[in-house]
Formats: sequence, C-alpha cells, structure tokens
Amino acid sequence: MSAIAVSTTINGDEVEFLCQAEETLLDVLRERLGLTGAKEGCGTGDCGACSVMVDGRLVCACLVLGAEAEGRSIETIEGMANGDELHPLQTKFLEHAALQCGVCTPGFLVAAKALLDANPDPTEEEIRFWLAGNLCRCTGYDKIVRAVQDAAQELRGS
Amino acid sequence: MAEVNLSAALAALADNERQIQIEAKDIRELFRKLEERYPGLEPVLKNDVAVAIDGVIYRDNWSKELPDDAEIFLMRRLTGG
Amino acid sequence: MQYERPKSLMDAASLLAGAKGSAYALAGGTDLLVIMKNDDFDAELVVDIKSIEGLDEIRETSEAYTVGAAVSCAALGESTMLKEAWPGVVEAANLIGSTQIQGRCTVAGNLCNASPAADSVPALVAAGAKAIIVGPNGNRTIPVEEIPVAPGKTSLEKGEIVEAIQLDKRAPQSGDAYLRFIPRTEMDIAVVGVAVSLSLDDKGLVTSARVALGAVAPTVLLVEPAAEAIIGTKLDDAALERLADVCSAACQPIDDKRGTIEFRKKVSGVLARRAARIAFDRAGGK
Amino acid sequence: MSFDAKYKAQDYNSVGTRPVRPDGVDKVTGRARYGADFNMPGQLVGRVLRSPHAHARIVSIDTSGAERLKGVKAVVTAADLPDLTNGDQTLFDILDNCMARSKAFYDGHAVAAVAAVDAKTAREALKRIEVEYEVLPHVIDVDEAVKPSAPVLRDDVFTGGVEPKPQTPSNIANRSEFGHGDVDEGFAEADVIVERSFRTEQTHQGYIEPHACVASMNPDGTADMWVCTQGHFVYRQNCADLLGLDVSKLRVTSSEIGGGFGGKTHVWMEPVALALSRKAGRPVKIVMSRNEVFRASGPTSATSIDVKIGAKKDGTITAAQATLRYSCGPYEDIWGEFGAKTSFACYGLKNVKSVGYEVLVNRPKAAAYRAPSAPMAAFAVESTIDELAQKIGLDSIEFRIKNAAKEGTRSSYGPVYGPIGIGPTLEAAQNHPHMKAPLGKNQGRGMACGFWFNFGGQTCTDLNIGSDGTATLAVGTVDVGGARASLSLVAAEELGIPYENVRAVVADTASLGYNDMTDGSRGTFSSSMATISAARNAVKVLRERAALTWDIPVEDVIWEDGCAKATDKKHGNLPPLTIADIAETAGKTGGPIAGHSELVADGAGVSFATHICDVEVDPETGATKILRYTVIQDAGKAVHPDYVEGQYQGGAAQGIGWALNEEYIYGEDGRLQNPGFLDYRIPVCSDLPMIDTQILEIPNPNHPYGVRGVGETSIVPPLAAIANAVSNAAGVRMTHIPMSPPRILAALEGESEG
Repeated sequence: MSAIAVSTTINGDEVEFLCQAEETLLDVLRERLGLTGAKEGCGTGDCGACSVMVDGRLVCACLVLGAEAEGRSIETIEGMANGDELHPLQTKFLEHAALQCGVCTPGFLVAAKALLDANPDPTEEEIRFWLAGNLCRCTGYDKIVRAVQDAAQELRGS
Repeated sequence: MAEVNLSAALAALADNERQIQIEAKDIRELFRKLEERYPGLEPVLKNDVAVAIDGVIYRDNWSKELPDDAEIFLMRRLTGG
Repeated sequence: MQYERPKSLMDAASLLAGAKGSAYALAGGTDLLVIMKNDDFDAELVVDIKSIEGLDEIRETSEAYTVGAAVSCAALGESTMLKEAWPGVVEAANLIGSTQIQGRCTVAGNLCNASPAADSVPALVAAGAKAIIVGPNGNRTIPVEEIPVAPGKTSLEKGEIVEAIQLDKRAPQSGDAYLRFIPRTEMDIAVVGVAVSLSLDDKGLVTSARVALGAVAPTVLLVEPAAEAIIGTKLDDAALERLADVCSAACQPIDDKRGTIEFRKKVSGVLARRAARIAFDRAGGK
Repeated sequence: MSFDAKYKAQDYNSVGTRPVRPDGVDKVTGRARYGADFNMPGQLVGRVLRSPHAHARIVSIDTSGAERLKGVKAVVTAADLPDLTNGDQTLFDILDNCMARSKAFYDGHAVAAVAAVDAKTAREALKRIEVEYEVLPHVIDVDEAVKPSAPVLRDDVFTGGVEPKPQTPSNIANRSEFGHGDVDEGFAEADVIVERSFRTEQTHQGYIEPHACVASMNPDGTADMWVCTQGHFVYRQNCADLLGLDVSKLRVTSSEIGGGFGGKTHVWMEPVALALSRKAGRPVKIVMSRNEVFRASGPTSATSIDVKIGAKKDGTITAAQATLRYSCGPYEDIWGEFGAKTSFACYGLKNVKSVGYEVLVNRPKAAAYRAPSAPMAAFAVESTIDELAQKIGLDSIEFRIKNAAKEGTRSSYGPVYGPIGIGPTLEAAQNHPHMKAPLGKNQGRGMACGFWFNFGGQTCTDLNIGSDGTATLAVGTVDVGGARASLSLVAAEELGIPYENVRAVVADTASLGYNDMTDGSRGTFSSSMATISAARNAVKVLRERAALTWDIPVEDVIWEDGCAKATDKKHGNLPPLTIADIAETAGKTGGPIAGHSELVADGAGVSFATHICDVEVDPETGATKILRYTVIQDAGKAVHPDYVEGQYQGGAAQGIGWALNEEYIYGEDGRLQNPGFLDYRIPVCSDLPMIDTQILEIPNPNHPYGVRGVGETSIVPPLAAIANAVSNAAGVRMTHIPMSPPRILAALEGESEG
C-alpha cells in the first residue's frame, strides 16, 4: 500500500508528511513529526490527553486520521506559547499547581484554551462540563478549575 | 532487656512464642540472637521483617539502637502505592 | 486499507458500492476510529465524505431543516435556528461524548452506527425525523427509525449513504426533550434514554405526541401507547404515572456492564415523566 | 549513618512556600518526556500476545508463522525467559506474570511477544502465533474462590499461617491474624453489637499514562532502558534478576511518569522488551494499550469483609472483630494481611481480632494501589462504627473521639503508638464549618477516618555546587507529584540560597546509588531527609573552603544566610563569603564542592485523616452527587503546601470514583467486560465539587523538619465517608462498593443488592 502525501498547517507552519491510511493524526504528530506533547492515554477518545484543534474545533487526535489533515489547520500544545512567552493558561496552571504527574496537562491546556476562546467568562459548571472529556487522575480537578478561572479573569483584563 | 513481640505468622516460626525477652543493643544483635534461638526465623529475618521500636517502624536499619525497656514488635514488611 | 476523499456524493456512493471487502463511510469517525483500534479490524476502504460540497451545512426550506451528514454536533449546537425549533434534538446531539467528540461526531453517523444507546436517535425518532439517502440505485427518504435494524446493523444497501437528516418545521405550541441516565455526569453511554415530542392545543391539552426509548431494546423503540397515555391530558400526575408505567413495560432491556434489567425498566419510566414535563413546558403548557 | 534525623523546631525561609515547580514549564509546553515519548535509533515495535481465556493450560505455542513474516525480527515465549529465580517465589511469580509458562491464569496474561519493524507488521505477527489452549474452569469471585467446590488455580499453593499445615492445595494462599485481648469476653460486655458483611469490587489505579518502555540490549551484556516507573532501581533489579544480567550493566532511566499510584512499582512487560531486544539485536519499544493496562497490569483486590463491633451504652467499644478476604490474582501476596493490619488502626481497643486471607482468583495479579488494602477495610469498619454510633444514640464524631487511639495506645496490628494525629483530625472535623452546614432534601452527610503506615527506606542523594554558587540536586526517587519542587525547597533552606538557584533532577541508575521506589508515601519524606543530609555535608565543605581562603580554623566559620561567616572577633571584620564567592575559587581550594548522602530513612510515622462528605441521592434513579467534600490530614510539616493539598484532593477523588462507579466487570466467560475509560468510570471534572483541605502539622519526631508522608492516607476514608453519607441521605445502609445507581436503587426498593 502506498503512503498518502498530506499537506497541512501545524501551529501556523506549513507541513508535509507521508502516512499510511490507517495512521491517526496522533500517530503522525508523535511518530512522524516529533510533536509528542499530545499523549495517548486511551486511543479511543475517552481521556482527552491527545486534544488538539483542527480547523478551530477541539478534537481528540486519536480519533482523526492523519490523511484527514490535508488542507486543514492544526494547533497543538507546542504552539500555545508565543516564543518564550507562556500563554496565561500555562502560567496559571503553574501558579496554581494544577498539575501533578502532568501527562494530562497538554490536553487540558488545549481544551481550556478552546473554551476561553469561545467563552471568556465561563461559570465553574461550564468549565467542569467543557473539560469533562479530559481525565486527570492526580488532582481531583480542583486546582485545574481554579487555574482556568484565574486565567479567564486575566484574559478578560479584569 | 527488651521485650520482643511477634506477629502470629512470625510466632509460628518461633515455637509459637508471642513474647520473647532478649538483651540486644541494636537491631542487628536482636536478629542474631533471634536466629540463634529460633533457626526457623532466619529466612524471614533476612528480608521480610520490619521492626517497630516504641511504635516507630524500621525496615532496613540494623544499626538502630534499642532503648532500654523499649517495646519491640516484629512484623512483616510493608509496601505501599 | 485505502483512504479516499471524493468530492461528490455519487463518487462516494460508487466507491463504496464497488468495494470488494468491507468499506466504511467516514464522517466524524468517532465510532469508526475506535473500532479500527481493534486488532481484528480489517477494512478495504474508508471513504471520507467531509469534502463533499454542502454536506457540512444546515439548510432551511419552507417546510423543513436538513442537517448535512458532515455537520458536527458542536456545529449543530451552535445553530440558533435548530435550538429554537428542536431543542430536544439539539440537546440529545450535544450529549454525545465529550467536547472533543462533539467537535467531530455527527447525528447521521450516530444513526448509522446503529447502537441502541445512541443519544441522538431517540430524539430524532420522537421528532419524526427522516433520513435522506443517496445510493447507486437512486435517492430515497425514510423515517430514521427504519435505519437501525439491530445493534450495529442498518437497513442501508451497499453503497448507500445518509446525505442528511431532515427535521420538519414545528407547529406552534410544540416542544421536545431528551433525557438520558448515565452513572457519571458526562462521558458515558446512555443506560436509558428517553425522548418526548408533543404538541398542545389552545386549551393546553396534548394533541399529539411521540415517545422514544433508547438503550432498552436492540433498537430504539417508538412507544405508541406512551403517546396515547398523555394525549388529551395536561400532563396531570395520573397521566404521567400512566406514561411511566407504559414506558417501563415497553422496555425489553438486558443486564450488562452498564445497567440491570430492573434498573432500566424503572428509570425509563422516571425519565419519561421528567422529559414529558420539560417538553410540555417548552410547548408553553401550564 | 551519622546523620541526626531528629526533629528540631525552627523558622523556615523556603520550606512552606509555594513556588512554581522546576519541571513545570516542560509540562505545560508539551516538552516533558514520558515513557512513550522516547525513541532509540533503529528501534523495533514490540507487542505482546495475551491469553483470551481466564484459565487455560498452554498445550503448545507455534511461532513459526510469525517468524516467517517479513519485518518480524524476534518472537519470544517463556522459553526465552528461562527461570533464573533460584527458588525466590516472589520473583518467580513476577516472571510468570510477565510471560505465562504452563498456564494462562487470567484474560490478558502474556503468552508470547514479537518485535517488528512497524506496528502494522507487529499486529499481523501476533495473529500468526498459534497457541493451543486447554481451557480450564475459572473462578473470578473472591467468595466463590474459597469454596471447596471452586477450581483450584495452583497445585503448589497450600494455605500458610494455619496449623496443622494443610495437605491439599487451596486458593487460600495465606491466613494472618492480628489483635489482642479476648473478643468473646468483650462482646459479652457489650450492650449493642453490630455485625455486617461488606463487599468491594476490584478497581484500577487508572493512571492516564499507559506503561511504556524502550529497551536496548547489547551482545556484551550491557543494556539500557528508558521506562515510566515509580522505581527505576527496583526495575533494574527485577530485570537484571529475570534476564541474568549484571545489575550495574543495566542502566535504567526513569522518564517523566504519568501517574502510578502503586501500579508502576514492579515490572510488567519490561523484561519482555529486553528479551526481545536481546534476540533481535536492536532496541525494542513496547507501549501498552489502555486495554492491556486494564487487563494485564495490576489492579487492586476485590474483597469480602465481615465486621462485628460491640459497645457499651456509654460509647466504649468493648470488642471488634473482622474477617477479610482479599483477591490477589493468581499469585500469593499480602493484601489480606494489610487489610487485617489496618482495619482497626484508628482505635484504642481492649479486645480486637482481625484475620486476613489471601485469595487466588483468575484475575490479573493485584498490585499496590495507594495505601493498599486500607480503603476496603476502612469502608467495612467505618460503616459499622457509624451504624453502632447511631444505635447507641451518639454523634458519629463523638463516638470516634471517645474510642480514638492516642499516644501509648496498643495498635490493633501490634506496636504501641507514639505521638499520632487521629485525635486532632477528628477534633478539627468537629470544629469544621462543614459539619454545621445545612442540608436539603435527599441530602446526607457522612464522615470517616483512615490510617496508613507510611515508610522511608533506602535513599541516596547528590548535591553539587556549581561555579556560580547555584546547586544541582540529584535524587533517585521518582517524582510522581511535585517532589522536585519540595526537594529544591529543602536544599535551598539548608544552603540558605534562593529556591530558583537549585535545580533538582531524577538521576538514572548509573549516576546514583540505590533508591527504593516512590511508594509508601516515602518520596518527599525520605528524599528530603537525604537532601538535608547532603546539603549539610556540602555546607561542611563550604565552611572548610572558607576557612582555607581566610586561613583561619574551620571551627571559627559558621554558615548563615547562604554565606560563610567568621565568628571570632580576632578575625577582624572579614566580610562574609557567599556561596558564589566560595564556588568561584573551588578549583584552587580543593576542587569541586559537593555533598553526598546515603541513608535509610526510617521512622516515617503513621498517618491519619478524617474526611467529611455531603451527598444528594436521587431516590428515583439511585444517582449520587457529591455536593461538598473536606479532607483533614496530618502532614507533619507541609514542605510545599500546594502539592500536599494536591495529594489530599487526588486521593479523595480516587476514593470517590471507587465508592460510586469504578469496578472491574467480568462476563460469565471470565473475560473483562470494561477494559477502557468509557466503561471503567473514573470521575470526570463535572462529577466533582471543589475539594476543601485542611493541613494539620503535628511534627514527626523522626524527621529534621517534622515531615510525614502524605501521598496515600487520603484514599482511605472516602469509601466509608460516602457510604455513611448515602446512608444518611437515603436511609439505606450500603454494603457493596461501588454504590452504583443500580445498587442504590435496588437497596432503596428493598431488593437484595446486586
């Protein structure tokens, strides 16, 4: 079976890669492009550790085929900071100790950014339900929710 | 003279004695004397036993001194998660 | 496995029709990619239908709305028009999986996956929704409840694709609602799902109703006696009790990892009562 | 060991503050490297073939089809992992679990493995391995397994701990007993007795990162491994023992670890990766799928527990007794013993007896899970205590305070307690506003206590002073939850330098002496003790170098605020030498400056917690919502309070999942029905409220700063606290965990529980 040639945009950069038909976007990011920030916690869309944005929609990269990336715009955790300037969500996750083992953190950050881009002033309940697809086994979510609330406030400039 | 208490499983290897009087200055000496008196204890004392001295559990420390009149308790070692 | 991304529905249909081995249409992929993980999975062809013009659109005509097969449930949830007309359908579609799943999954895919526990299907059935099907032998439009025939099996012929889901415009004083039971608050497959759609007359009496149950039988059930239990009433306590009893009796559930027979019977009645109440309120009932 | 670990009260500059963790930026930018994020040049993809049967004799394995497949570089079976365990049963059990020998004992048990050029080829290769099984009757349920009619898993296991020694093999691998006094006499004195039986289902640690490793073995017997583990030194020892390697020739590097909670404390597929690499002559990477994690790593025990407690009308407990049956999977372990030891540890009891049984079943080998075995025992005992308090008519906290253990109490597991924190956590709970908050319809409040031992163990640490006076700290305990931040604080405290000037790293097995793994809540307790010791050794060198620089006796040099200062007036007004000043000239004053420490960090001190929980139960569906949750626990001294709170909150959340929804569900065929995060339901963000914490600081006399381990105790009370809350909300006593909606609804309807 011949490989599929794909042209796409990742974190603003034009990227071309070859992949097999059955490879997922997560496989491509991690194994072919060296972008290992998205993690595979389940491979079935149940944990959110591989959260990325595809054309502005939050998705699990494990449930997207690599070939589907053709012509699309993909954003990953690696593109979240602007050079050495962290995104306010990243800063607040650090300040609130919103991570312990940290393996779920990239997925949470990508998902939380998608939330705040769409809804700058979410309630605690809205945050919790939006992030329900991101599993964390260490923190009990408390400090994560607080970090998102605090980042939202900072981003609103209040 | 220390009073050494054994858990039920360990007592089975020591002629079913639950309490033993032993003169020992540290854990190493305690183990040596126990082995002499109850050869059945030797394999478990090697790796499987922790010593509680006045309620504080020591797992690996032969040099730990046994205070006079200390309460000594031998139990199987712990692990955790 | 071969991956194709045709530009037209006819190309998609003929690709699928021409496949010798197993072939799958890929819309949201939130079910297909999960089964692809299975070591036993084997497919000759996957046809990605998302590049087909117009399939990602929600359209309005004078009589109906059509939801294209590639419209993600997240996009559906952003449609003010549909939220006003069919709030129960939209809330059911928005209960499928997580925010991430919402970004990909589609109601057409949810229907064609033919799971008895699919969240959007009871709401579509209660809404009287229709599936617009294209295929090598022409087009047809059928009620959505005729598509799933057994868990994982549909009535679609080889090469047939659901192009869109059609929802009729509503009479005034109508409302719908969907409730499901899951052990967590999110990220679960329905243990029981109940959808109610109803219309009221000027006096506030229920004139027509459709009640559908999910996850309590091999396919989603349209329970006609349940509708009869509330037609002609203002959803008084006696009517709601009758509705609950009828729904519990209509269930043919199994014991499995998600719930017991007894639990599913009892809770389908409870949810039917609660969903009917919400639909009634939405219809402006008092 | 000359280090004096005794607690001394002091004021702290760094300890107790909340700076950003040193590994934080890597983790929020996606740069941190976990088990599956590492690759070696030329590496192959390893996959494991697993038994589909719960219990089967392996008649034959034909690997020739796989070996003929193009791209397959090695296929291994048990024959490639010969038994080198030399009579060590524990090690043999690990080997047998890594690769089944004569029998497959559970659905998911490894029977063969392949290494191939890519994932697709490896997957195809697995299909071409032909295994002939003779399927045997299986037993999954812990109560069924102890019946005489049950299929016996092992013909070489005879119940230990009973006299006379049994002559026939049994699924009961061991019996252990703890306690003192005479329970029959005690029950005769009681005015009220409550006796109940409880069950808990098997749960998994549920770490988000699946097991992953890359192994590379060379023809000269040297080898390297990159792996996610709670203890790379333990993994090195296990792998070296199982593969016949020289321990020091195997270098193991621990990756960042995406959660462990006990599940990454010994090897699973890592020896298999090494065996594949040895055979293929290339590095091999194995990453478990989530399905494999559930089926073939080490969940905790399923249990069946009988409790009987009697008390006088004044609230004095006169006798307490428990019989605890814990499933172990196919291999003997000490889970029932832990249950028996911990069950009554919170209380001062005149007459107490607990008996634990290790029960073999056709489930995966049970592993430690955060305070292993204690949550189930606490569920049974704390539920019974609550019911007893209600029958006597006493407040549940009052009743516990009256019977709580204190300094001088003989514990139910044997030793007499030193200073302990159960009383203070109960008093804090009594005074907490949570206890007085109003409750609505269908709502109830519950509380419960929990105990865990904690321990210390072997620890080795290096502290190196850089030429600019900054410090690197190399530790050998894996950082599972922020330990590098805590240890940097400790190093900064001792050296008197800013936290930012310390960088802590986890060293590989070739770079540092042996360390026990991060378990038993020992990471920060033991490594902080070693860090203090290493830093004090470095300070000794720094003082010597200052003395040399000034040409004065070292006794006249003290260390204060990160500077060497001359004390005696005769040295005139020598300006202090900063650590940077001394470091800069180190090459001339004797070379690099470092402090080393190796010690056994004993004296961890037992730990107690009290939790309070409010729930609302939907009487029509049996659904339970957690409305409010409070954790009160003794930390000894909170080095980095954020991460102490994090441990409290995380343990509570895991306990909530266990209490309400998490369970292994098996089919009639003995196969696991829910090996995924969809149907193995760990709590999601919208399931939980904020989790309040209250840190008590009752110094541990055996640590220089008074630190106690904090990682595990927080998972002990939730099962019981929630069961008590549900009981108070719904009016039914729940005796089966998880309290899933069908179980609660069935109880409400007065049916027998499912």
